[in-house]
Amino acid sequence: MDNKKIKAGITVFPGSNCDADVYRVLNSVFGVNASFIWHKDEIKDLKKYDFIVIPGGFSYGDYLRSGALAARSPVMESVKDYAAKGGITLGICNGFQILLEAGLLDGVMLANRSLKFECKDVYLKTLNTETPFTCAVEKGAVLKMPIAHHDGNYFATESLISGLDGKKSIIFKYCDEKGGITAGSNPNGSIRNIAGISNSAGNVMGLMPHPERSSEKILGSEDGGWIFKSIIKYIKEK
Amino acid sequence: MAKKAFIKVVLKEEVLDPQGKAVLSVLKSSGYGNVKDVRVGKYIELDFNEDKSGKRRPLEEEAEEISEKVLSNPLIEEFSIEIK
Amino acid sequence: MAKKAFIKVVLKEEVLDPQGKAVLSVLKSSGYGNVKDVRVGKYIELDFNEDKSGKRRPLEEEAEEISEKVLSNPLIEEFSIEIK
Amino acid sequence: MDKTKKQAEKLFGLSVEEYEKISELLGREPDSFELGIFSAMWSEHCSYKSSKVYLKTLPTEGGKVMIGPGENAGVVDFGEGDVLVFKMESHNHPSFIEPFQGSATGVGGIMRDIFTMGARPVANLNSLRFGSFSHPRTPYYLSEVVKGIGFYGNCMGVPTVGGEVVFDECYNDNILVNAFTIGIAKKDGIFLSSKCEVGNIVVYVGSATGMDGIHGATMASEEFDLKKNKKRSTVQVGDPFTEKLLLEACLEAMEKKLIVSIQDMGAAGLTSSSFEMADKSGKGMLIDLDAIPLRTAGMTPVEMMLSESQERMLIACEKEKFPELKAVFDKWGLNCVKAGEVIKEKVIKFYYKSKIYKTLDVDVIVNGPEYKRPLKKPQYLNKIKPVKINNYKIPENLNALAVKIITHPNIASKRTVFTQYDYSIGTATVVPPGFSAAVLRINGAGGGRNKSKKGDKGFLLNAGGNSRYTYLDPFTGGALAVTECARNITACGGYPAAITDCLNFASPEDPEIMWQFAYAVEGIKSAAVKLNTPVISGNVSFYNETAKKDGDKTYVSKIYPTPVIGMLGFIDDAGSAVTPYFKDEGDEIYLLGSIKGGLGGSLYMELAYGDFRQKPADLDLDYEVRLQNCLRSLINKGFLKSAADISEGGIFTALAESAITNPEKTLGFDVNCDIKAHKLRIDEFLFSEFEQAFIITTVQKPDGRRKSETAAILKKYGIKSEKIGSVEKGAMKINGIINLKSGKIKEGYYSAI
Ligand SMILES: Nc1ncnc2c1ncn2[C@@H]1O[C@H](COP(=O)(O)OP(=O)(O)O)[C@@H](O)[C@H]1O
Ligand SMILES: [Mg+2]
Repeated sequence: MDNKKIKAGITVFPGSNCDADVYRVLNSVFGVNASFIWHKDEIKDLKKYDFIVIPGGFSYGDYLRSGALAARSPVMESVKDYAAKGGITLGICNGFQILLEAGLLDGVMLANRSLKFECKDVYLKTLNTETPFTCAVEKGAVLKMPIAHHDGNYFATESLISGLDGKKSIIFKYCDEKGGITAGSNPNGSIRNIAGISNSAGNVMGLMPHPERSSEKILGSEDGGWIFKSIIKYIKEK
Repeated sequence: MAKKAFIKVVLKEEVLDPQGKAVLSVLKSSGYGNVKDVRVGKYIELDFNEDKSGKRRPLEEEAEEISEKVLSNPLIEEFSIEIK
Repeated sequence: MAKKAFIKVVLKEEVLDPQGKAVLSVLKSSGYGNVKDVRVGKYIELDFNEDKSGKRRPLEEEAEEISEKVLSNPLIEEFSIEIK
Repeated sequence: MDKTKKQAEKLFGLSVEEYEKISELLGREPDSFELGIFSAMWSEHCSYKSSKVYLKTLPTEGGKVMIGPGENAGVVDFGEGDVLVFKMESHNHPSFIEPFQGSATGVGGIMRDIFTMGARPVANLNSLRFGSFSHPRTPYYLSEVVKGIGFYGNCMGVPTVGGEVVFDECYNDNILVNAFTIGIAKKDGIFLSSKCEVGNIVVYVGSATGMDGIHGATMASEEFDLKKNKKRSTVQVGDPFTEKLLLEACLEAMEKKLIVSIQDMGAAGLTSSSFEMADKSGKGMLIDLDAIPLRTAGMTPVEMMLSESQERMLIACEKEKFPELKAVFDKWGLNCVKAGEVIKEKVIKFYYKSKIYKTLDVDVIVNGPEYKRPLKKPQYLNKIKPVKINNYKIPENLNALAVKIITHPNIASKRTVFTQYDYSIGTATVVPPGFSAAVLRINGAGGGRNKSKKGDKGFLLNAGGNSRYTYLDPFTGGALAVTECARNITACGGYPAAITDCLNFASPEDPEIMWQFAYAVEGIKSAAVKLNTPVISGNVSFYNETAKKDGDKTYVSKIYPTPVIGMLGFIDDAGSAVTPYFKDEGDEIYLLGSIKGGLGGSLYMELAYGDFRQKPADLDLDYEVRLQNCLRSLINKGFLKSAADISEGGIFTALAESAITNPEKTLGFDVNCDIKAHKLRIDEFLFSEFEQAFIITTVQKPDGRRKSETAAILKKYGIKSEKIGSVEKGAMKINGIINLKSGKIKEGYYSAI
């Protein structure tokens, strides 16, 4: 199957700002046929898309709570429906926050421990390589990707966490260069160094770091590309 | 007739409040050592149009729904409403 | 004895409230058309140590000073205090 | 003098002469509406009345310049149908009053200047000056300003890729916030404010107008109702979310060809945007004040005209196209209202309450005064002499001093600052902040790939200036700001192309300040001419001074003259840019250029002897051009593994930074230089600043071909290169005098601020 035949939908909310980056990387780096979905558009059924990306940014200025207002916009009803039917849905950064606020993923995002916006490269340990988002990632691989967020301090109750753990839904944890999951490598105070989780069915994932900013050599890392390659692989093999 | 709802949204007690902590440390270092704890929440005013028809559901109900669905995240926050 | 101060910090009436504006637009498009205006402020709880000596200045005074100097920006905000 | 006149002077910032001039032009005394308009348009900020005569002398054409000063921003040709649009602007006073909102709206304002022109902003930079690091208010200003800049830029999705942060007690009472934005557009997609056609409708878009930023002037005008004042604030509050929508809506409307002419509402809001659009287009306007969307009911006409509410634009559009234009702004949830019409007669007619309210002549308002203010060489300069180094005993522990220098707040890493800015959004940042110039590539999103070469075409950005040097020698300081930016760009392998400037000074009414200004501009001019980097835009900020009381004494706290330059450079293949840090153990270290050893004005003189008030070394601009061309040739040949210029903190700092800023490893160096041959004392060698030289590294034992080609290049440009040492593991050693552990230094360098 040609990558061009794979259709990706990228949601655009007022204030989304990583939409263009995801669009460009999917189309020109991975040759996928990606297009935008405007938040107000009455798309009742998203099934023509092979996968959906909710990109990062500051939807509604991140006012009130990050992701809260976008999670309540009409297109999210369609996304919920799409996800319920098993559609592959990836939320990046603000997209992760939106998925949490929309109840598609468990837990909440608090402000970073530093109470500051943090932009830097982090390392991620991949805990589960059997998901649509990580099936091309080498087992236990350490990936380098940038973060850029103010509210990435993931929080959930102990019982929620052990539930996630049991279902292998904790996909990425912040780690050091060598893969050690240490306090020092946690950039925002997130509980158990969690950087990315999935729903229990495994078809919805949110992560704070930006794979689209680390899919080309010239930008210092191609590791983020593994996430997109995984999705493509998964769709092709499906 | 009442047309305003005043809503306080606060973090649940068991949830860590990094902002409150930061304020506390500023207060301590500025000589306000008597302060033991600080919690920072939100205070939201909703101003409603007048109900000319008289047929709308009570403001309490609408404010309650808005608070629950939009203004707060029930996983970490709780709210209280005052109608004036 | 009173040991808690509850402080509301709101933007002055004529100061732009971007948060309130964004919330309003979402409420409108989510079917809450009765809402005319939204203002978002802060709600802060200060918990004080007990005054064992009985010699401290009144809580009101201390809370007032903290609100003015630390919790609010007098250029754009105003506050009100409740002691309980 | 009658009451109104006095009031005009005190409250409206107009001089008595200006007031009389206005009365003469009108043939009567102005009323308060007119006074408000005049005071805004004739203000220093809008009219450049004190600086114009000097700004005119700057080179503004040539090279790749397409549009020079005069529009919202300048435009440079980027090849293959792409253009880059950039400008820098100050927001000093608002940032001092309310650092978070002030710096945020500063960033918002400069971005509007860029997208007004049809360009999508692709990068921000900023130059920040705070009071001394130990001043009790400095941490507050630093943290709030940085938060404000990040808040606005991050939300807009524009990466902040560079800038500078400087601490000096001369800014204790006047912090400086200068913001720079660059955007990209298609050559045929540039929009100007000068294209209004008779019959176009005038459209107001964006946020509603509130009481923000209306200055003391109107506060005190008779129309102002004191009772209303209670809940009022003049601070401008930024709403980056709305600006992001405004950006997308404007670019969409431009793409759909729905806009004839456009102007952002910056300083003096509706007043300057309407009068300037009319003036530049050679037309007039009807403005219907009843149509202006208001956030505060009952605002008076003069308040509407002077409001500096953010996130607003004025557009001229063809009548038939208005519905389509409105549909675009509706989609983005923004106001879009007909607020008037373009007319032939060069006047602006204001309607208010459905009646003609005022008619003002455009030329009279726009052609404000122009002054050639008196100049006087500042007295203090007579005491500024070259350093007589033999009068100073070498400090015993130069190692300890070196540590002090590298961990000084002005030298140490600004990582805690720039990690609060999103610098990686846009997937274009090839070299992020923290090194020398930022390097960005242009990819599918904004432009095309460079088809002739294998890599992505790119550009480089740098901003800076040194006010202490400008204070000690205004001409050299001005020139140095330009050459220093160019050095940073050249050291990456880039070609300097054009500059913008932000000139921050104290009161122009003080002849000594005006003298500083004149010579600093002369310095900028000389360097810009020599380096062929025309000035395509800029901004002047005067009155950066505050009256202070110290006991019974009153004095005026003035900033040092602070010209800041923002420079754009080009590079054919962004991926080939050279970074300043050392790469591998064993690489050979060379000193490229000449060293003079001038310590005047240096950080070393301050820290070692508590006295930096001496004359900085002169700058040889002809040599500078040769040196930079030589360096670029070596880089383009692929011979260099790193290149770093020598700036604050001298050669020691350049070497130390090269060793510890490699993101992958910590390195050191072993340097031995025959300083006697240079006729220098060891401290002069180590710490002299802004030497016309670079620290470069090459592979270990370059082969014969490389050696002879290098020699040929050096000969061609008449530049000397001297091997001074090699890259080592974990220690920094210089001439057996400096001996430090790299790991320790690195720790201090990254944690000092
Ligand atoms: N120091 C300077 N050097 C070069 N050009 C300048 C300088 N100061 C102002 N300009 C130019 O003068 C014009 C008016 O500037 P300004 O009033 O700041 O613009 P705006 O109204 O867009 O804020 C602009 O084209 C600007 O680039
Ligand atoms: Mg402008």
